[in-house]
Amino acid sequence: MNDIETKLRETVKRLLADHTVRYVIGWEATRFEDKTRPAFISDSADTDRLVWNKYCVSSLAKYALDEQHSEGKIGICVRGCDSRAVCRLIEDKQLLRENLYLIGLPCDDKEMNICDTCTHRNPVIYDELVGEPVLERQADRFAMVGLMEAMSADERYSFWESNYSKCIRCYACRNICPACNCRACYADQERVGWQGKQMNTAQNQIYGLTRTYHVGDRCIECGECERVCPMMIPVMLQTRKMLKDINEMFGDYECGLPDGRAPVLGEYTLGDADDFM
Amino acid sequence: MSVNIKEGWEPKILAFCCNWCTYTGADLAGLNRMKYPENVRVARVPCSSRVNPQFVIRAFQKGCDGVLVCGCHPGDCHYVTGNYFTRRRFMLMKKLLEYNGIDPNRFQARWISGSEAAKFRDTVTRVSEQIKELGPNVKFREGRWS
Amino acid sequence: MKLLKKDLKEALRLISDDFELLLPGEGSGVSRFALWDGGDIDLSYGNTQLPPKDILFPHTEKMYSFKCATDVEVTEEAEAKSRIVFGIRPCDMRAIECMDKVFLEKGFTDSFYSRKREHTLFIAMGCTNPCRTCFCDSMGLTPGDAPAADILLVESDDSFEVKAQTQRGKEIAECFGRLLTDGKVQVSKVSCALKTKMSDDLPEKLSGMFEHPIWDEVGRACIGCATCTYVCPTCYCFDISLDNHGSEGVSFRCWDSCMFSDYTRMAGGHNPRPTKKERVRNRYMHKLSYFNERYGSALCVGCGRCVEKCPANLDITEFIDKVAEVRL
Amino acid sequence: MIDHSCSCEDNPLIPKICVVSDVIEETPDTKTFRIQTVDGKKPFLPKPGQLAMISIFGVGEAMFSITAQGEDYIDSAIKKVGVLTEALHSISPGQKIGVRGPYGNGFPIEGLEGFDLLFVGGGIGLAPLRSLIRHSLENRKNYGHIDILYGARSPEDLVFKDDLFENWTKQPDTIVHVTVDKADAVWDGNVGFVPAYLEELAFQPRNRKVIVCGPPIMIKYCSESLVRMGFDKKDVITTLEMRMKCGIGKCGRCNIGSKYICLDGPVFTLSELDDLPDEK
Repeated sequence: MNDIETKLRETVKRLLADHTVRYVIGWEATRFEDKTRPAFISDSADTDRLVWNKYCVSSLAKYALDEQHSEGKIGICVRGCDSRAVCRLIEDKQLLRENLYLIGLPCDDKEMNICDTCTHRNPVIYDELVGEPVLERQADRFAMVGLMEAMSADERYSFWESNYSKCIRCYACRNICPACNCRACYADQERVGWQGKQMNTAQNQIYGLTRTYHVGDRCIECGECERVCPMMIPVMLQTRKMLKDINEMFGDYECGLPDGRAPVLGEYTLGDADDFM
Repeated sequence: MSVNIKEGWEPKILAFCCNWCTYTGADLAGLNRMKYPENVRVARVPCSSRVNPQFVIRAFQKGCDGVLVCGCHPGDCHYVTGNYFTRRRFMLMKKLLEYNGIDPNRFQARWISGSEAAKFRDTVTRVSEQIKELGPNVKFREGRWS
Repeated sequence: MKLLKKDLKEALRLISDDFELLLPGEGSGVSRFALWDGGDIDLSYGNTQLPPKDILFPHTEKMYSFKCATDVEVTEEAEAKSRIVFGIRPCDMRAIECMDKVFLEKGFTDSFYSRKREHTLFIAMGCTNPCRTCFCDSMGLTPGDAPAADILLVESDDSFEVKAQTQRGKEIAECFGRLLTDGKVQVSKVSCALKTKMSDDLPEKLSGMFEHPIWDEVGRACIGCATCTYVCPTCYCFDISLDNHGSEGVSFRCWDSCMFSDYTRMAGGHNPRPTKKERVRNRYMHKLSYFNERYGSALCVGCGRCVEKCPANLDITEFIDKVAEVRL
Repeated sequence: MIDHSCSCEDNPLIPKICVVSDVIEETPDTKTFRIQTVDGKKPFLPKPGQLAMISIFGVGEAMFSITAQGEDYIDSAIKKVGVLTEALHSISPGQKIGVRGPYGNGFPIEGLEGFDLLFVGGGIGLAPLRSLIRHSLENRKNYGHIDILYGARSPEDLVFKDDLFENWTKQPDTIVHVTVDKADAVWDGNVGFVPAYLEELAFQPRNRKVIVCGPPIMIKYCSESLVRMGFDKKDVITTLEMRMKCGIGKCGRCNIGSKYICLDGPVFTLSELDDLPDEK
């Protein structure tokens, strides 16, 4: 029981007691030591369910969408990536900042490989910080993409084809992604015909690439899509390729920061890179 | 994946032409009896930014060997900012397709204004030759039911 | 009859002459049942991450193709190769029994399933070290035997005891009869690591708990994806759709999931199960109560795949224990 | 490959190729389709209240009630509401469609014998009822007094007008009550919603069975007023609407509790509905 966990519980107890928030979204333990589950604490006696350890990896921001139209604040425990997810949802006009009370948690102990390339271990926005800010580490976010680019075209195609042929279309990557917050996803509009329901490599490819393109310029690089994929498809390798190109062509760019910058594909400058002449 | 090209094979190229500039440019080429390869199928779109990246992937899946997106020069867009978004969107799309194994020449974009009939003909001819050289596209193909 | 482990590969080679042999394998990071390429056999898996469900009930299956240009023709997809599934675990074998009840009973026989089922034989393997998420002995199964299998292999450290349990199983055992020696294998009692308080009266109790407040909390962490239903060996829901190419096309069926938000959405937008709460309730009730009411046995075989793979780590065993403690 | 161009089939999921031999225009948005097999016979022998999965190849498939049957045909009245029904409404006699069935448990005919019958229909809801009305009129002596209470939005929307105003009114001991929500210039009959008209007519619950079909909202209010009028819930029979895909109780889509509406239903009595979990 580290001290941040106790401090977190006390903070939540106080917030619930003085009705600052209606309920707080955090993590709770499960039967397995290396798994935690998102918890929704509304009773101050329940705060002992909250935990904070290196297994608190699932992203919480999107759960606030379930009750986005009810009044009263919702408390969310936010690590660096969760806070960027909240910025993402605010930027996409899905959540209002004043409906949220963000409990910041500097996060430095996770052992997921996405966390090695994390550039914002401290929450980018919060109402209250629990624990001391940690040292930010520089990381080459696009190292893996570079390795991929070094391969030949046919090698890259067969790499992606074998990955997409595994996809069982459970849509976990879409449902967990904070950038994927459309009210009616194109993949569910079977009648319109964008996306067939059958699972074969071609349909999986169009799903994979379309989702990459839909979130590419708004992806906050939290790596949840890769964590939740039951078939272990390296989804981040696609979106990070787009972010790498964006950084090269349109200047340094990171999504989900409170600077309120519009998504790259939603704006333009007259002097953009252009080789279509 | 070396592909042996049967002689007499004609590539299928889909060209999205923006209604206000490129389409009229192509019309002008026709008026001036300019000769350009007939394996290009022109799809008229209100603006080059109407072209959705899914159209491009679906085109390859449905059997195209090359896709060309043409629009007005930046600044001439009938909808003022349409082609600025096109520019960003397809600069990224080109790289993403290349990253996924599609040869860069198979997906190209060009600014062709209403008066540049010659440029339309040259572009289409060059793209057609490049793709003929590359041979039929076997990637992203929509397989038939086994 | 006993078969030494070192003769296993030879035995499999013998029976794979006139059968397609499927056994657990690692396909780019995910264990599943795949065609045997003659290589060496890895039987260390507890149960494979993807269940053998897709052998009899594939994710996407062509039902019929049609041409409707001038005249209308319909041709049904009627292929069925004879196959042997080797190394299937008791939990997955019980799941096949549940699927048989659904597809082959209650007034209609699903020809696609029944055709494959008749041409498929199962060689089950008793478990010696279950995975950490296995809880089949709490669900009324014994990790050591699989009554519905054609042959049951009981594993010991250097050999298997081969028990042919059906006539077809005997015929298969004869194929590699010369490798068999007499003798029995001492069966050690195996118990699952994960326990849950499943009881015979739980289905009854659950059916009276439809409006119980427990449901408000259970599904809140669910993200509404289909991972649990697609890795579950007993989930059989499917959708029927069309793949058109001009005047020709194919009608196919593919897996579908009651956890998707528009699974029961009707024309005009009415949806009897509009939020996660109803959908998670429907899935748990189906696994633990509805199926029991309709077919007489639970639909959860305790394989633990949903517990392992759920992105939000929902756990059906924790739910069962909560229900066990509820005082009605 | 099994070729199904002939109409023999044993696979319940494969449609039989049938021909629409006749299309009768009931209202501007409802047509009755007369369906026969390719060789001019009845695709199957449905019980009253059973359903058929009708498909247009390349467009889609949906469940429709069979409104009537003859020697060598079955009829189905279909309202134009969506993509498939629109495609159905644009086909002309002689065109081929796919049909499979019969599905559903149909009306409990044995349970109705010897009782007075009250049919309550709303809008296109008269279509499923019509199969039972025709059956009960063909075996008139098995049943006591028959009342048919039917309502639609406007006189134009009344389906099976010839039955309503000619055939059925001439039947012995049979009274037809028709109402419309909004009358037009020439309408002289009752004006009002079906549930209100039902209470106005104040039918006696003694020895009477009620069969209700129509939009879910009408069924809800009619059931409430019937219970208020003293009807026992076992005597009120109605149908449920659910999204259906396979029609044979396998695909799991139309479940309410442990029941599959396409197989164990869609016809239920109100008491059976109360046993089902409240998820309709």
